[in-house]
Amino acid sequence: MNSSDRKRLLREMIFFRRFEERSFEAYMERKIGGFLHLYSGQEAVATGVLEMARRGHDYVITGYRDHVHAMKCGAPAREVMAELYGKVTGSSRGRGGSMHIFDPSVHFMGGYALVGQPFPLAAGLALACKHKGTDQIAICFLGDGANNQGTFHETLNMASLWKLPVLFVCENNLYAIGTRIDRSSAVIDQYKRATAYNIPSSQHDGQDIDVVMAAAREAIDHVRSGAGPYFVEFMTYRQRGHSMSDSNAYRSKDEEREWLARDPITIYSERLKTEGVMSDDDIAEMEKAVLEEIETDVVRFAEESPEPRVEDLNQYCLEEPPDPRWIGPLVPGERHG
Amino acid sequence: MNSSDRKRLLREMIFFRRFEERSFEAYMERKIGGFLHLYSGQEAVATGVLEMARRGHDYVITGYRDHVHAMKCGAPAREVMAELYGKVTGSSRGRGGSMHIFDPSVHFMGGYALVGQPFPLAAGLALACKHKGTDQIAICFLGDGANNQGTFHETLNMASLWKLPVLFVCENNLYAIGTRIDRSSAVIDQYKRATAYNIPSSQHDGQDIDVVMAAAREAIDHVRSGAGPYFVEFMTYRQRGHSMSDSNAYRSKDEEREWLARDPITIYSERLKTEGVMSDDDIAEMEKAVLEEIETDVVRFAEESPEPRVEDLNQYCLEEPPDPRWIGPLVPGERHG
Amino acid sequence: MAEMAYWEAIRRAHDEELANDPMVIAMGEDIGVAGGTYKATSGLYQKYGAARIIDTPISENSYTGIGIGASMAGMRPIIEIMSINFALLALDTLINAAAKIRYMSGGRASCPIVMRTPGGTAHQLAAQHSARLARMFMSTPGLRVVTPRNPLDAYGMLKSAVRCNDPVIIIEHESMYNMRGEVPDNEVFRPLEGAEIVRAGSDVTLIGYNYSVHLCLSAADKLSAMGVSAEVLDLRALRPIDRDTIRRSVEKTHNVVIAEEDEATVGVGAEIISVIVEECFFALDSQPVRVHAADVPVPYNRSLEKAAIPDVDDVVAAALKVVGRA
Amino acid sequence: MAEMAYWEAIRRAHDEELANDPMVIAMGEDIGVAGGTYKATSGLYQKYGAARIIDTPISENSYTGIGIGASMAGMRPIIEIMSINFALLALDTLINAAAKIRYMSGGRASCPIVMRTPGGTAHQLAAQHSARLARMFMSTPGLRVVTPRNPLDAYGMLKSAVRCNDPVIIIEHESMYNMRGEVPDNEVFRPLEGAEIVRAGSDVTLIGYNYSVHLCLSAADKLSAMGVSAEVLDLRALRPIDRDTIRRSVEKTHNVVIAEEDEATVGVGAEIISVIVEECFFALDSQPVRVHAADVPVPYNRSLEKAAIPDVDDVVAAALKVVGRA
Ligand SMILES: Cc1ncc(C[n+]2csc(CCOP(=O)(O)OP(=O)(O)O)c2C)c(N)n1
Ligand SMILES: Cc1ncc(C[n+]2csc(CCOP(=O)(O)OP(=O)(O)O)c2C)c(N)n1
Ligand SMILES: [Mg+2]
Ligand SMILES: [Mg+2]
Repeated sequence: MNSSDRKRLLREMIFFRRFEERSFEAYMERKIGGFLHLYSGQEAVATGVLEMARRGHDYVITGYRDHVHAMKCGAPAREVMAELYGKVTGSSRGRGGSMHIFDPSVHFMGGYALVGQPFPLAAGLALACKHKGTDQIAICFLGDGANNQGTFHETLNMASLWKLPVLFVCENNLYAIGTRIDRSSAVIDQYKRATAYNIPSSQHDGQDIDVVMAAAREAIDHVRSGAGPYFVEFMTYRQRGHSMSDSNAYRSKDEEREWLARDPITIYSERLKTEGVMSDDDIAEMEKAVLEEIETDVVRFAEESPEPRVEDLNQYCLEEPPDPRWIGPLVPGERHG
Repeated sequence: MNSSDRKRLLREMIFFRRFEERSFEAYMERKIGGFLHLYSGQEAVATGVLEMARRGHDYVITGYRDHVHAMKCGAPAREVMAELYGKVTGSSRGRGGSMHIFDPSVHFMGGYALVGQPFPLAAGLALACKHKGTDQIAICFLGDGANNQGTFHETLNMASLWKLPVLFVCENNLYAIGTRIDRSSAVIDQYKRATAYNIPSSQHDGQDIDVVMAAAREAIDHVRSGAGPYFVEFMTYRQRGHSMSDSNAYRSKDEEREWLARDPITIYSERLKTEGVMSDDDIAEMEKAVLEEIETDVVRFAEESPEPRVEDLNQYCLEEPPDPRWIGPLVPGERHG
Repeated sequence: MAEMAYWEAIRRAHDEELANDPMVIAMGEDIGVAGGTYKATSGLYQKYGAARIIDTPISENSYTGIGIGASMAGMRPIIEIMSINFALLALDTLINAAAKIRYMSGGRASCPIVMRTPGGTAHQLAAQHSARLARMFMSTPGLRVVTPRNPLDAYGMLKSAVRCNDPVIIIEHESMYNMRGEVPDNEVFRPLEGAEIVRAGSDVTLIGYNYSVHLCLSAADKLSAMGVSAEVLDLRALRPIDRDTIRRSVEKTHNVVIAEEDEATVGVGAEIISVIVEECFFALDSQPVRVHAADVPVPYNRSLEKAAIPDVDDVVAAALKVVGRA
Repeated sequence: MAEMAYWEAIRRAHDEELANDPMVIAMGEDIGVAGGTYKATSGLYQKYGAARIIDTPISENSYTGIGIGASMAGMRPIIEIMSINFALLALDTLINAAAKIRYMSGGRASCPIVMRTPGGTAHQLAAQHSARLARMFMSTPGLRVVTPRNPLDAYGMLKSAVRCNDPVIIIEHESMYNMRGEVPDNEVFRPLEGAEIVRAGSDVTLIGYNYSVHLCLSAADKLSAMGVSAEVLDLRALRPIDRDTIRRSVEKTHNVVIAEEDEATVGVGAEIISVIVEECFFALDSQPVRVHAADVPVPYNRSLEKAAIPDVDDVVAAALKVVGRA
């Protein structure tokens, strides 16, 4: 990877971090409602994995902690922020909010609030890829806690049985809300669970984007080659609470400090500095530019965009207008077609 | 095991086979309705495993193919047959039928029609045993197909995590209705799936009751010792169709013949003959006595028993009479307790 | 115009839609090699192969979810759930996902799946195999729900459902697969909305759906012999409900009986009564009556089972009551 | 007599029942170490330990099933599902198992579980976190369903539910946990059946349950200022419905409004209208009106969300309409 790409990657991670932190502020100002699950601390995973995928070609799906995945797929940051603001210009036209960012135009197929629900949806996307005979794959990002849901088992079995081109990415941040992984999973290493389905799997550091990219490269190559699914686990940590109201009381300060020391942005900027790709000044400059972009482009767009019209409440429930060929009306005594 | 016990075991298996075959006849005569899933060919599994359990002490639960499990737990055969006839003297008072035999008086906690549903119920029974601090265990019998249900995964994880005293017995008869195991499970050997939960497991011949008993002995000892769950798989084969209307067209005649040659009753009677425990005449005698008992005791009881009264249709929906302390009525302005 | 069984009509619709569009697939337990519990897909595995007629493991929530995911990427899956009782396992993907994805994505994604499943009480299948859960789907915005009463609708509605861009739930009935009826030889689509007056009458409107339409039709025959002219209305679609056709019929007959094989509580009949109250309360000469199953799990015993579900005489009695003849 | 929050009342009921009977346990996601999303079990893990306050993995169907199995062997599990939306994952064990086991065993087995879960729309949680599925439980024979409107019922009904030998579903509301109310200092049980007239009136009956009772009470205040005397009826139990209390109130006021936060279709209001039609059709002076949510998945945007669910003014408008003042 050349140095301009590496700079871009660092900038992306910084951008994603600032985006999340800025949405935290907007939440505090009550400009954002509902639940808000931030990705701060885990940036290397989505950024690294999706750097290795084909943008707008492969399908991507995840849970409610979805802003960064959507943006890395190519969803415009301003539209994601507008969605958090509930604006009609938002990724989901203000209907979905933080947990339900959608941008099918770049094949980001949504954030879902039901833990474990994306597993089968991802396999279904992969089924479609396989059926069409393209070289597309589907990538499913989910947390460690999601692996305890029945859909994990059911889906991995079918994905393996049918050799579906799907990559399961487990973002193991050690907690499902306040429940530590050893209190919810009989096996701590999540990648080991995949062996029960004959799915190759591996575990890696999720804080070092170079490690992530190397692992993702291999995993994606395997899946794209037609050899069936792959399960890759990245060890990571969320720096904030689960959602906004979470005090993190269930985690020790020591643990938090340890992981903070392994911040993916710090790790990567240190590396770029060591390698002479960037200087401290370059990075400060970059941070400033990111902040600027977020304020003047992203937040401003969200702030200034209009709300959906209340008259449009019923829009998007079913297809509109209904196609008379299939929907009706029923003409007495007459048959369609 | 002494020879009188061994004779008894053979008699039990013959009895169970005759019971099933006789209920088939009664079904043809339209005296039994609904679905009827026969256990013919698999007798060594339930008979052998439950011979090693403590009757009326350990809890037992299974799916819809449940007659033999109930009887081996101690449910009177005549009550099981009466249930198939829908009589009020039946195990479930005529309300449940073939798929829902219940006899909690001997800790047989039911047959269930939803594939996979007994997994968590069994773990719950085990949770109760553990909670009460007794040395009871729970035993869950299910088919190979059931292992693809999400409850398998969810339950085995919790059972292992909480070290519940539950024995999972997989009766692998190679088919889920018409779907052969290699077309529904990414891993053919079902016992391997248990390793994903850190649950010890093993696979054995399910046609030889001596093998079944030896394996069950070990498995039950493990579970009763407090070491947590165990998963044991027995390879077996159903000799009849899945239920009554099944033509078995999806199985090859060769396969059927091979397995018929390994009939558990034949295997065991040959062994008892070779060892001189029984002669051909003894066995013929035994078979005659069994037929006699089934006709004069079991079937007769079922035939002669009364139907439930239609006026009692609403009975058993909720507890009757309702306890006024918790249910009400609500006395305006007054508080209970 | 050929006479065929309900299951044959479903099979023909599958066949034609599979032939028409390579994105159409069918998925479900035992639908392939074994041909389907009710033969609705028999022979199609041989014709279209394992990639399009997919035998699934016993994993209702996830194979339904896989169908939904595939539909989001352009496929047209027809998902069979062998019995509506098992559909409870798949409600998360059906209700939390399929029904909501179009809305919560602001119209940017959609899930054009079809889920077919038989509900209903049939020959002593007992509590865990006799559910009639139409009400649960009917109450869910984002879904379409239809209940074909005969081979023509079974065929033509399935074909429309496959083409429609919304998720469609088709509720069949275990006791109807062998029912015969006419289906035109040429390709026909039947609409996914609209109630149908299947027999005109003037004294009372008998409202049914799926199997209970046949109870209403038989009751209408009996009533006719007693000098009562019954109009029979087949709801056809449970979601959305055709309020106009109901209103027009009630404004004509002024008396209503709703027949459902389901328990009454929070059921289809309750909604229809509310619709009538909302649409034409003052057109009613008598209080609408629900004919329905007993409010208990379905018992195994034959006589109890019979007592638990409504029959033609119950519909007749209710009709006589509303017209003041009881 | 202490004033306490709804969540504190639930916590106290847990505490007393756990202390009273060693067979009582609580299970759910994050209820132990973390104290519960709505604090309803806070401090109990410390007091009763991990064997009785059980933090479960995210496995709704099976941990519910484990509770059901345990109850068949004498335990009294209080199962929390963090949001009613997730309960769709557990409907198989709740509806196919818990609700049917007593019946299909001919009364030989029973499942005395309590399942608590909050439904309702609250501050922009969007489509997958705003379900109000009371109707699905209410329609299931073999269950009891209650919906406490205040801390007293939240406390006293949970205690009764733990003692009752039937499976009981308690539907709470995300927006009610901080609502305060009086609860006596001494131990109290509140019945699991019976509607309650919470405000007497003569012109119109406003019927609510859970959160919507409060809409009705506020509406009654406003109506009173407008010279309309509204009676407010809290259904309290959705299954079984207290038909007598409803009938008596309607026979007194002759006009009815049913307020539900849920979508109307096949909902609680539909059933109540049908009950009224069945019990006292000719006592009605006007057509009963349902005040209800829009028939769409719940949108995220604040104004859309507000528009999607009913408020006090909607209840007032409906009441004015039925009394002929609109
Ligand atoms: C089916 C379901 N059950 C429970 C919840 C509540 N819940 C939301 S997030 C969460 C924890 C998920 O943990 P994990 O999968 O590790 O993801 P993380 O939040 O750590 O990224 C839970 C229990 C839910 N949203 N859906
Ligand atoms: C949840 C659910 N899905 C599907 C079915 C239909 N069904 C009944 S038995 C069966 C096959 C089960 O196979 P297995 O577990 O191997 O048991 P076996 O019949 O071989 O003893 C299926 C699919 C069901 N009863 N419940
Ligand atoms: Mg996590
Ligand atoms: Mg099998």
